[in-house]
Amino acid sequence: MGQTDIEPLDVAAIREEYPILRREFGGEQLVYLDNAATTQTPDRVVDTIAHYYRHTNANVHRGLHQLSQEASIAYEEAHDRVAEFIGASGGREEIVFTKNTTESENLVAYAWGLNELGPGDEVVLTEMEHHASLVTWQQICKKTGATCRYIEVEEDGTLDMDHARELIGDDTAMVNVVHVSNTLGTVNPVSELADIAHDHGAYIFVDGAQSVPNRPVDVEAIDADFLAFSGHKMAGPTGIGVLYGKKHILEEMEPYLYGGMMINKVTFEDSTWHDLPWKFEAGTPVICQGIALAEACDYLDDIGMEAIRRHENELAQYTIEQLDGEGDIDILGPPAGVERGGLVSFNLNSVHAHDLSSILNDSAVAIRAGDHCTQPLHDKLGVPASARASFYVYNSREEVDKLIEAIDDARQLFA
Amino acid sequence: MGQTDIEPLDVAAIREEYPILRREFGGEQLVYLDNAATTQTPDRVVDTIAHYYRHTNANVHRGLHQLSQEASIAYEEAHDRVAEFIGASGGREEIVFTKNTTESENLVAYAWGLNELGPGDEVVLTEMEHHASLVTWQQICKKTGATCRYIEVEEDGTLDMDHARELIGDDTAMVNVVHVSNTLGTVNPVSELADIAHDHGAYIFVDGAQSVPNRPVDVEAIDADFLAFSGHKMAGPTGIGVLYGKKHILEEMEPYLYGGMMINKVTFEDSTWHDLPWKFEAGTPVICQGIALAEACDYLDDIGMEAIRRHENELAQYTIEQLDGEGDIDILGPPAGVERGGLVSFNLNSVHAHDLSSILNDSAVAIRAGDHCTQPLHDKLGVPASARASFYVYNSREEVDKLIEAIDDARQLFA
Amino acid sequence: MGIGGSDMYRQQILDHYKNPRNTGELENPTFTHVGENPMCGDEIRMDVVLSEDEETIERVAFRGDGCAISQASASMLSERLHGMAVDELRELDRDDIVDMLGVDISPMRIKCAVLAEKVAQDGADIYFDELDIDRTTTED
Amino acid sequence: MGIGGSDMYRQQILDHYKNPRNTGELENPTFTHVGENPMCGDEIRMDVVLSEDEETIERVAFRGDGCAISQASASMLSERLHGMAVDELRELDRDDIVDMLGVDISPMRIKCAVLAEKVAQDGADIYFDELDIDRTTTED
Ligand SMILES: Cc1ncc(COP(=O)(O)O)c(C=O)c1O
Ligand SMILES: Cc1ncc(COP(=O)(O)O)c(C=O)c1O
Repeated sequence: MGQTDIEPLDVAAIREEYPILRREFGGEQLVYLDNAATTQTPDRVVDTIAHYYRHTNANVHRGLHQLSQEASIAYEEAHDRVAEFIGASGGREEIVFTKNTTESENLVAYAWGLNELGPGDEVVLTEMEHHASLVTWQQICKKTGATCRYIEVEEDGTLDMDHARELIGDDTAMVNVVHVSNTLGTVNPVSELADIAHDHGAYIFVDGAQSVPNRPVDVEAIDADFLAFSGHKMAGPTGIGVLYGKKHILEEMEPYLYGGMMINKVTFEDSTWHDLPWKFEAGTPVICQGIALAEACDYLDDIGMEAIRRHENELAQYTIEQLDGEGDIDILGPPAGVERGGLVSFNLNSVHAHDLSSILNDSAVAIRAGDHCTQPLHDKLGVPASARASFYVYNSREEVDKLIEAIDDARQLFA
Repeated sequence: MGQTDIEPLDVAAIREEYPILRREFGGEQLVYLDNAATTQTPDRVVDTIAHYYRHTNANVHRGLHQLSQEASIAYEEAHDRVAEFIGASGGREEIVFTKNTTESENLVAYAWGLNELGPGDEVVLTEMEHHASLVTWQQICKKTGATCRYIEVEEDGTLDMDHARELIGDDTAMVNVVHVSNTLGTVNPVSELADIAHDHGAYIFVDGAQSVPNRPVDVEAIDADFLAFSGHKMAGPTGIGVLYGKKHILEEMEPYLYGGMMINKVTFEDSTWHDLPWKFEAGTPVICQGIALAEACDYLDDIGMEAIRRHENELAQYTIEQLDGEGDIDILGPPAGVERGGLVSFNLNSVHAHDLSSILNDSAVAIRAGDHCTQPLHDKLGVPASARASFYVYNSREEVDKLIEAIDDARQLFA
Repeated sequence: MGIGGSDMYRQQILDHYKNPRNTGELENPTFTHVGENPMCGDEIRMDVVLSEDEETIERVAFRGDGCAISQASASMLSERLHGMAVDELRELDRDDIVDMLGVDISPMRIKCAVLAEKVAQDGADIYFDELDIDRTTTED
Repeated sequence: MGIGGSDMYRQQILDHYKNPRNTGELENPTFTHVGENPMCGDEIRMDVVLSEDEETIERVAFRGDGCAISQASASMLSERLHGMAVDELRELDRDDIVDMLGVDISPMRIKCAVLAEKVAQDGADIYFDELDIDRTTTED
């Protein structure tokens, strides 16, 4: 089946499952374009959550009663489902549920970084890393005496791959790279970076927070050692993140959080650890959230990840075209025509991003304004903040048109 | 108003809000007595969750659009509500949302323990600590060279307070004590232990996982420096825990997880931290779970925490009386008549706890069997496992009677 | 619908944003202080000259960069501070600033609105009480 | 309703639990191995004597402590192993054990059921392949 057989999304049908999109503010219907921050949750995922609490809620792993068995099996199988979603052939043993992408980054930074890094070791990041990885590795490097280095971002929003090859060397222990930039929209060549990292015996950690939700991601095709993403950015609930790790690496890693469920044998003097992935899930886990995330994976696969990728890129390209008109808008990241994630960050010359977002809110157009958790990148670009419109499966061109109109209102107001 | 004015719980009315309690297995109606593992979730909390996703779901803290404002305010106020629930006059600044009690313990162990403990320092625990605190402090002590010491548990399930006074000395940096034991049901004298700890300049961490759900807890009356508990054990959702900390202590503590939201200013070289409590909540937080937990607090306060305490103790006492009859059952913890949390752990001489739980499941009676995450305590008591029946607001004496009948069936089967 | 949006940008605010009053620096200010709103990137620097008895504000100037709310608030405050008793400045609170702006400020923008006030107050506190504040930052 | 409960405790299992066969120790066993199920506290120790050509199991004895499923499974397995080819032992799997027990085993109890089998197999593996297994533990 060729690529051309992929149907565009039936946005009208998809929207049916999202009552929140029918909300009105001041008589205007909500135009929700803040999906890179968090996506909305379709009825079938909300129903899964409510059904869980109303019918099978129980603690997992150890209970011998029926409810606990049901909850345990559903929770364990959720790991398998997520493994399948990202092409992890090792199944549940390679999937750790955390509370968000940020915790997934910290898990590796604490469990691996704090134990393995030392003076002389280098962690290579990119200038477009999100604070989730940038601050984490920066601080773990400070604790261990290792050094952080940053691959430069070019004018056109892409990574300087020559610089990458220069930075990644035999002292490199870890390369952490964002798959799709949440500020620039850039799709980074993670598989090429994985090869470079592996050539030098380094691990590669792919921040998939903005890629797993909106394109097919296959960890084994990329050859990622670690991949992190969040449920709340992919039609799932808040309070769950995922850490994928290659089995042999996770096996060798020390645990991270200590407590119940993650142990094997405990005495007053010492403890031994449970098998993967439970070794990394201490305490009562994010049971309902895990089960709901598996449902979100089903939901997204039913729509089709390749179709979602196209939809997102098309909306982004359309937005860039429409924004370009007046010549008073700077667009961050790759120019029109270059594939990107479903988001566009920009600045309207005369209007501060925060003012713009406040004014757009009057027309019920919800965008984000700020540094999008990439302060150092904004500093480099010489802007304190930017406005960002970001899309998901339920967004349409008509909504982009409303965005453009609302921007025009702001332009008038500040003229 | 005297204590005697407190009405017993209207269990029949309460049960209306729990459709899961109407489930039947093999024609028998579920008797859910595994509440110390996790409690069931009333409709109003489930409705709060569903309403959140269907009406106000958005990322918090930074969004200037209406939805984000609604979600932000609700999420921030949830901290205030939880502060009020446990008598923390500092409000939201003293309340950190984590994913469970276990993470709350680890937060302090990592952010305070790893930085402050060293050889010669001592962490004093009790022999009845849950793995959440026992394994955590044990492992942090191993990393830092500090030493763990354990206050002994007496025959009658109480702490040996002379031993406590002996162990807690000027080398003690932290005392971690479980408020209500999840295995023995013992209610520990945490306020007395706090005084002893403070006399020696040590902090006291109270594990409130089994106390906050079922009795009035006032952190300031106890004078606890830290208190931890879990949403899923108090009619709230999975995926949320709470760490209470005295403001001045939290202020001095280093951060724990790094990433977005918890920062103030970030450069490629270094970062500074946000105010309390956000400094300890990295990444997109447990938004919906926090809002639902606040609803659970409202729910419990509507019933009345003092009434819940009585209800729980009465069911536990009634269970002990009923179990005592045949003389072939060993009950763990305080003897009949001594106030305890709403749980009873026991062993039927002729039947292994796992077999008992499996057989009880036939009568749709759900109890827990195992070590209840207190392996070292079980080792000390000389039993590999125990059976545990634990109660919540919706349990009745009739359900205890069904438990007793089902135990009798097991007794016959194994006779 | 909630507060925010163009309600927040009534004529007066836009006017002060587009034509800020009292911008620039003062020679020999009695005190000078700088503040920022790191999340937004708003920055304000305020120079204040007091009367000889140090009880009254004689002149104020500010420089800044940031959103319309933060900059208009600084401009309007600079006008109000003129001739104000120092004690009065030190007692200003969030409500006074909202009153001064004459519009409802959405909760998320309050820190933009109060930045200038905090800078002026912290400047006075440092000067009179020798407080150890390096740079003012407004957070929630 | 799900599997588990008294379905799992049919006559045969209870009989083997109450009257376990082949308990105790063997003199000069060809190999001995110990295993446990730490979460449950089940423990099994198995002694095995092989034929001279080391191809057939001649005698088996076990000692153990734990739930009815784990102990009955050990007792029943000890009977079956009698005269079994070593190769056959090494190929036994979870399904064989469930067949042997003749009841459905709930997923949470599988590790109890297979403990004895794992102990016998690991004992053989250590003996023949000089594997470095100290103590067998069954986890999911
Ligand atoms: C006394 C006690 N402490 C800590 C915990 C751990 O709670 P959680 O599993 O929610 O982290 C529990 C519950 O299992 C408990 O009973
Ligand atoms: C690229 C990227 N990485 C990491 C994160 C952090 O995700 P979370 O806030 O769910 O931990 C985000 C989202 O904010 C992101 O866009």
